Amino acid sequence: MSYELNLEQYQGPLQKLLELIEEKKMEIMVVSLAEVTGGFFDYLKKLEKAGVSHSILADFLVVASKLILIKSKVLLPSLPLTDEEELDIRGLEGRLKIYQEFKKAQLHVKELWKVSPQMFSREYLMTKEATFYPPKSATGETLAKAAAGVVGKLEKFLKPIVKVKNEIIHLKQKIEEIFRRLTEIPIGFKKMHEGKGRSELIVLFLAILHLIRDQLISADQEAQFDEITIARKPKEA
Amino acid sequence: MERNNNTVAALEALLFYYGEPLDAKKIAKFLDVSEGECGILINELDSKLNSDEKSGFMLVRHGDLFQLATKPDLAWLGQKLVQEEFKEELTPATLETLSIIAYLGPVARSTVDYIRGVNSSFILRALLVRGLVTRHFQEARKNMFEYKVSFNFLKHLGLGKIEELPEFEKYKNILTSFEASQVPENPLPENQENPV
Amino acid sequence: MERNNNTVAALEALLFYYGEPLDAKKIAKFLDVSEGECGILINELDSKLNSDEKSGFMLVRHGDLFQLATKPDLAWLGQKLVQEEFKEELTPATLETLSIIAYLGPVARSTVDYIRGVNSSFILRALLVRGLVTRHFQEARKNMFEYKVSFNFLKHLGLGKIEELPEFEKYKNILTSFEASQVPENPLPENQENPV
Repeated sequence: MSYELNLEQYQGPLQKLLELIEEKKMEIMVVSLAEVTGGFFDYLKKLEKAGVSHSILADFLVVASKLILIKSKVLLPSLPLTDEEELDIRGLEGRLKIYQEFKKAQLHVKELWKVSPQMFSREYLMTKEATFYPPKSATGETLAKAAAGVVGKLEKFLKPIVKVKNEIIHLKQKIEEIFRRLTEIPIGFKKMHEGKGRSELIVLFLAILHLIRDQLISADQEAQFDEITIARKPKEA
Repeated sequence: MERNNNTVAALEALLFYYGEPLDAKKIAKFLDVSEGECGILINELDSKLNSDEKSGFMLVRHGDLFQLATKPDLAWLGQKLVQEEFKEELTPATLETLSIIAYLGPVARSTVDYIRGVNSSFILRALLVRGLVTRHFQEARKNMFEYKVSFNFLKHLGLGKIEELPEFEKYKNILTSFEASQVPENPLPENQENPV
Repeated sequence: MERNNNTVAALEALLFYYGEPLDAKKIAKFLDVSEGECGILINELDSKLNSDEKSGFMLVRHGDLFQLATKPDLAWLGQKLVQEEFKEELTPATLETLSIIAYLGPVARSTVDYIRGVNSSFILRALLVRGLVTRHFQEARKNMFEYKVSFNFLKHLGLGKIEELPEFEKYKNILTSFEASQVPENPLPENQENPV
């Protein structure tokens, strides 16, 4: 399925977030973002199941990673965030507000588009009795060089999709890895990401969320500020 | 070459031939007349077309630009002939992207991506192909494209210039009105633009 | 809206906007008049334009086809316009379009647009006016134009036939394979050249 078709069929991540927040009749705030994280991941999962293109999933994962950051901060207020992450959180809030505003601007364009124009002009140089006016220095080589340029650009345009694909594969591998590492004896989340980078942490968190949703692992938190512990669910008999 | 009242005819033929709007300076240079004379010719053509009931078109002025266009009472005819790309309904994604470009243009793709929260390279490509937006290199950064809505799109909306969009100022400044947000250079996985 | 179907003005507007030659049958259909009435309107427009010294154009008849064109004594205008409008050397975008037509031609505008990722109608028009490419209707789809490099331009390049271009097979194959793999599931709207 092509990207554009997908795009028309599914909502974008900001659109979905806004819808979730508006459904709950909440204002756009950090806390309400944390509130709708679950709903957002449900939607993400639905998209994955429907087999939408990797480029779309990538757009959702960018937002998802920010939501996880927000959710973690709300669950674990002691979690230290870098300045950049703080900005990210505020940024998402701001972006949603801008997105909400632009939804109103769209109505203007929609209305104007509907009204058929009253006057029509001609196309550029429409009556074309051709006058032969060739570029002096052009040769076959000039055209060949231009054709090489066209081919090069096409290849560049089509390539980045592979990169996105790799990121998704990375996430899938991570899920499998975590599942292998987990035993039925609970371990702390902190311990799992000790010595790992931020981006690794986000992938880890995403992976855990996936596993929880698939009901393959369970996560517990004794009290609000306690460590989250994760364990593999006992195999059902 | 004979000139005299033939020059009204030449002006008419020039505008007819060119199709797109032409500014007075270019017209004067082309017809080899002074700008003053050019103004007289323009007025003469204008009143000739207006008074001729058998004429199907008129002179339209947008600022300093002049163009021939069919008379408004013949709109029904144009609507029969209007090109497919302007007849089709706008899909939600198309409308969303077009609105952002209309109000914020000229605008970089990274900003469109930032507001929409999705990678817009494919939809931008589709809009370019459909002729609803145009792009050109930024002044400051020669390897970055900027997008704006096409002249044809404006014409279809019945706008002489982009500033005539409803609430233009409000939305034009929307990015700066939210202090918390900063448009990052490349907020999303970059699909490389096609450098021309 | 008042439908002044029977007026000469509507006929003039139709030919003005449509641009390409139209046959009497189609004209009658568009204006919603009988073919007899249509003939009368055509004669009336013809004599109106001929007798108006301030008019820059005339009705041209090729067999059953009718078209508005600039008057013969204004032919210098078209020549001058081409030279003023175009720089002698081709811009990168024009060269790019020309190379796609050269290696892939005869090729539809929608394919050129698709490969370039932008609307090429302006550039194609310019290439036509400069006589570097020609177009004709496709065999299979009569309402779609195909473009190819003009014989004059080939000669100018010093080539006997298009296949003599450097690495002709290579680029033709790459572009064709792109076209074949992408165009069928291409969700972009087809740009019809002429909305009839």
